[in-house]
Amino acid sequence: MIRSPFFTALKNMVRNAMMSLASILSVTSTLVILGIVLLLILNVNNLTMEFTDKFDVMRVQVAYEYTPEQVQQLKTAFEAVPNVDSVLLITRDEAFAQMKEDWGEEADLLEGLPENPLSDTLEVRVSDVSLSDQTYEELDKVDENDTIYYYKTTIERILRISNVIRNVGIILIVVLLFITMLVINNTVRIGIASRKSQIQIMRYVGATRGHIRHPYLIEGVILGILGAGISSVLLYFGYQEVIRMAAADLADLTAQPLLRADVVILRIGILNLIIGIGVGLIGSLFSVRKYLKV
Amino acid sequence: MIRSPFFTALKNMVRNAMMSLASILSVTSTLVILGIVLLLILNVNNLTMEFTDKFDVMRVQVAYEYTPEQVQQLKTAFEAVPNVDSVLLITRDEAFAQMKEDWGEEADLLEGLPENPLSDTLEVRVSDVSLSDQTYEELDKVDENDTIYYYKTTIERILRISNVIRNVGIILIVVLLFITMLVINNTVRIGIASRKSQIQIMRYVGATRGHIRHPYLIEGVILGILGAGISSVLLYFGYQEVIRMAAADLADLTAQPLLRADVVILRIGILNLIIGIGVGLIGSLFSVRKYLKV
Amino acid sequence: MLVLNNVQMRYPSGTVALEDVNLKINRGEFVFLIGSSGAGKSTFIKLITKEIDPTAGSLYKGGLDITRMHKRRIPYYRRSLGIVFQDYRLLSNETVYENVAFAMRIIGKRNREIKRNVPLLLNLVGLSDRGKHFPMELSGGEQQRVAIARAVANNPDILICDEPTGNLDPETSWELIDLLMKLNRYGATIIMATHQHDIVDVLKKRVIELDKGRVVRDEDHGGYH
Amino acid sequence: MLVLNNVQMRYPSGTVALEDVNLKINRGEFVFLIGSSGAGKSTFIKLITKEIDPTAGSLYKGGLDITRMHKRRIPYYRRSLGIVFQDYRLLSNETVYENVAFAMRIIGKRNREIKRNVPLLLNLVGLSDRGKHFPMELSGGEQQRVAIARAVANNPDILICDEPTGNLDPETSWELIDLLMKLNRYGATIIMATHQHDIVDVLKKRVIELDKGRVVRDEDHGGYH
Ligand SMILES: Nc1ncnc2c1ncn2[C@@H]1O[C@H](COP(=O)(O)OP(=O)(O)OP(=O)(O)O)[C@@H](O)[C@H]1O
Ligand SMILES: Nc1ncnc2c1ncn2[C@@H]1O[C@H](COP(=O)(O)OP(=O)(O)OP(=O)(O)O)[C@@H](O)[C@H]1O
Ligand SMILES: [Mg+2]
Ligand SMILES: [Mg+2]
Repeated sequence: MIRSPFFTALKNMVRNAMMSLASILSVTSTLVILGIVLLLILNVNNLTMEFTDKFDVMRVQVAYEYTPEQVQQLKTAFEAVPNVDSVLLITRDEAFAQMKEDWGEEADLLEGLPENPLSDTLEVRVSDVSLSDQTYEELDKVDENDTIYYYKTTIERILRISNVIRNVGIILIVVLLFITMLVINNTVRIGIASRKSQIQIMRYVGATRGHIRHPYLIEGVILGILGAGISSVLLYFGYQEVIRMAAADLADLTAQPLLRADVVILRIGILNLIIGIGVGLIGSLFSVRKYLKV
Repeated sequence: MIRSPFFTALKNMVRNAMMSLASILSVTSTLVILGIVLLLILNVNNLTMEFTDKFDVMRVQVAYEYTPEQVQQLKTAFEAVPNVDSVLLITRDEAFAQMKEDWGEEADLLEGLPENPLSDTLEVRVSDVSLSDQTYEELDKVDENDTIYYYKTTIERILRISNVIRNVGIILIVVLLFITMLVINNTVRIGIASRKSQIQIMRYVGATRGHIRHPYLIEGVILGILGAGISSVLLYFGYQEVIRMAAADLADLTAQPLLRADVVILRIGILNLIIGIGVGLIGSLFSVRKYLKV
Repeated sequence: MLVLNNVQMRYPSGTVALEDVNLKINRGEFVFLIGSSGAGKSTFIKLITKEIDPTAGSLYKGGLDITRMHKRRIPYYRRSLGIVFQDYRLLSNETVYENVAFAMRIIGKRNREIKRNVPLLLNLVGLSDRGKHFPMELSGGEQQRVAIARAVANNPDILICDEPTGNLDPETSWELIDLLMKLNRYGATIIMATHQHDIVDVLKKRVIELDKGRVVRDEDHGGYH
Repeated sequence: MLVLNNVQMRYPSGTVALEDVNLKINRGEFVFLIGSSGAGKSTFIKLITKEIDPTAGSLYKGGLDITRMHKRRIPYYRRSLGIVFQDYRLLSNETVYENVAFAMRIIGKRNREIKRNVPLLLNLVGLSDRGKHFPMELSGGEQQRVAIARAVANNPDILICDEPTGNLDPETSWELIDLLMKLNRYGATIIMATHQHDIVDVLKKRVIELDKGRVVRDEDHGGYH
């Protein structure tokens, strides 16, 4: 019975403690970097979403001459349009009362007006801000006599910026994944190169590829898991610290603007684990292969 | 005459081409990551600055009863306040004309007003938005009868967010510098570990520390320079691509929101060079040291 | 058992280490391989162990064409050999005990058997108290003896020794020769490259002498010269 | 020249490789160091080359206390020695030529001198056509001879050889001995650990025999036993 390759892997790692440490450090470092960039991008994305959500209302100024019945019909028609979440009616009288209140001391000037100059207004709340354009067109089709105001350019800009950030982010993450693979691969490869003569000796004594390879594969996986674990823990505490700092600085903002540490890090941790194991496995597989030719 | 250590370094690198490549790749990878984060932070910082600059105007609503002469005095007094860039007077008549224009068809309603209900307004442009608070207090001291409006909370929020980003950025860069050092250090160390027996043999034959160390130091520096060079080139083209993408997506924004590639990458390139050389040097120094004990 | 037909070995560096070698070694023979330094003895041995392949000619072991052997078969082929390399080739990360045990594990020996046999083998080469040491902690001759213990661990068909006594004192050398003779009597084929002329002279076994890569002498009961 | 007082060497593993060694070796002597495998010969040599330091006792070369030598002085001390290591210790990344030239560069020899002398040295050990090969491309005996060429390259005060003939055929061995005798006649002190009893017997030089780390014989014109 051949000694368990798991045992051999552990023994190798302990004996080459320096090397194992170096590998784990490299894996950890690159995964931490990947994690940081992921956190940045996820948060920017999240902030963009929250920001655009503030612009989910379209203000429809109803034609001045419409009767309250017509306005009610319009409201019902709007509520049937896709992507419309709710419609709120603000009558001309409510608006005028509000105006008076706003003008404060000078409100008595308004008393001089022959009649209420304002129109009824319908506040249409949409479900998905990014579809505002289509919704606008549909609302416009319902009735051609009223004017629809919404933050067209603002929404468009924010969505465009968010798109750029998302695209740059995706490219960045692909690049980082590639770099992570490279670094881990290099480390494993260099590590194995230093054991080249050992591998060759085993071959000369009659060891099969499996005998030699399995401990290295297991070692690669263990290194990957350790790297992923350590990086996730570091990211968790580091990110919590950032949240703490942010909370202090942004105390008066209504919502906590950053994603919650536990949720986000759990996902990144799982990703790290997959990457760590995958790369460790592939790295050792390819590296050992080179020395198995004798 | 001992053979030039520069020659020996080059020869070693060529002979251990695989290893040299691995080192250069690692240095390049980590410097690319560092560069990406630097670019992210510099751009976010820049955007914040541009954004807050849009809020550099305070609107001072002058007391209703002031005569034009008093308003002119007030304007001159404001112009003397520190951090004030310029002061623009918008008279009540100009404002009322504007109001009529804005109201369009319903403007004739305004004709019913007994008199112009608006006050004169002074638009004060400040030099440094982040000092708005102090400037507000000073303007307030000049005259107590008028109301000063400015984007207090907006500015404060943006500045706070910008502060958070800057702080997180600085922490991130310190962490990344540290990781870069670790990765490069590991690579050099592992590389040298594989030449351990060679170093020991040289020692046994009577080579001094210098004989052994110099080629490695030079090798470290060359690796650092190559890594820095390659990473800078990659960052340059990558960033230009990002700018191109951003330009396409954000075509209608007035200003190009991203920093110019050449300027920014030159700085990052110099930083990379310094880091690369420094780390290469320190890395080899420490690594060789360990094997010089025999 | 072993048949070499017109074997030639030219290294990539251009050195022709073996040329036109035709040999037949029968099961159970005891063969000395002699010749001056650089004559091609180690090259001959590397061919048999399939560390290298001949640039011309063919090589058979028990009817099996070794040069055309499938990659996957190589480990199993090597397990039928016991090899003492000129440069020992011990696993420097493993203890003496592990070095010997490893060879036995490879062929699937039971743990119990290994635990019983390794001490016996170490005792045989006079290293019973060295099991826990690493190769670097041994003298040259001691390392050589570990290599010998490993080579005989699996009762190989053919025992191939490249100067197994190069770093041994005369007394230990003779003990090793006794061991080889005993294995030979039990049926193992022995091929031993050596410079030790007194051993060759005393044993009067088959002697194959190489000179610049060619077989210049093949005597059944020869001396060193 | 060399004085050892009550030298003891206990390795970290606990093995006592030398015990209570008192010796004096004079300038110009030719000394054989013999003893069975593991007797302590290489340990003795490692002490002289300051590869290891004794756990007790003291060691002088020409009045200089080697055990208390400042680190920075070690390279210069080693340059006064020519050493043939039992395991050769060639630079595997360098050609044969570079291996020999390296030793000369270290002591600051001119390039012209190196270019003239290295071929002479390689010729001396019969490797004139091997300059461009790497150690891995040489036979065991050839590597050993490169180590010898390197050791004598700088005309050392003391030439220390750890089994320099272990992988050499008798003829080449005797050529090496001739070379050592010649160097000895020109004034070099020679210390040679060996198992080659015929050489010891023929030369009738000073013989120091070790057994389990103790000097058991020190004869001025001794034989192997
Ligand atoms: N680095 C080491 N660590 C521990 N023990 C060692 C070390 N080197 C040698 N020894 C032990 O010290 C003793 C003497 O070893 P040494 O190498 O001096 O023997 P030797 O006389 O040169 O033998 P040989 O003829 O086999 O080369 C041996 O028992 C050996 O196992
Ligand atoms: N890997 C190699 N590449 C190129 N040439 C080699 C290689 N190995 C050996 N040689 C050359 O082939 C020839 C035969 O070498 P081999 O090792 O077979 O000699 P040997 O008879 O074992 O000598 P020794 O007694 O010194 O060990 C020598 O000239 C040697 O230089
Ligand atoms: Mg040989
Ligand atoms: Mg020895």
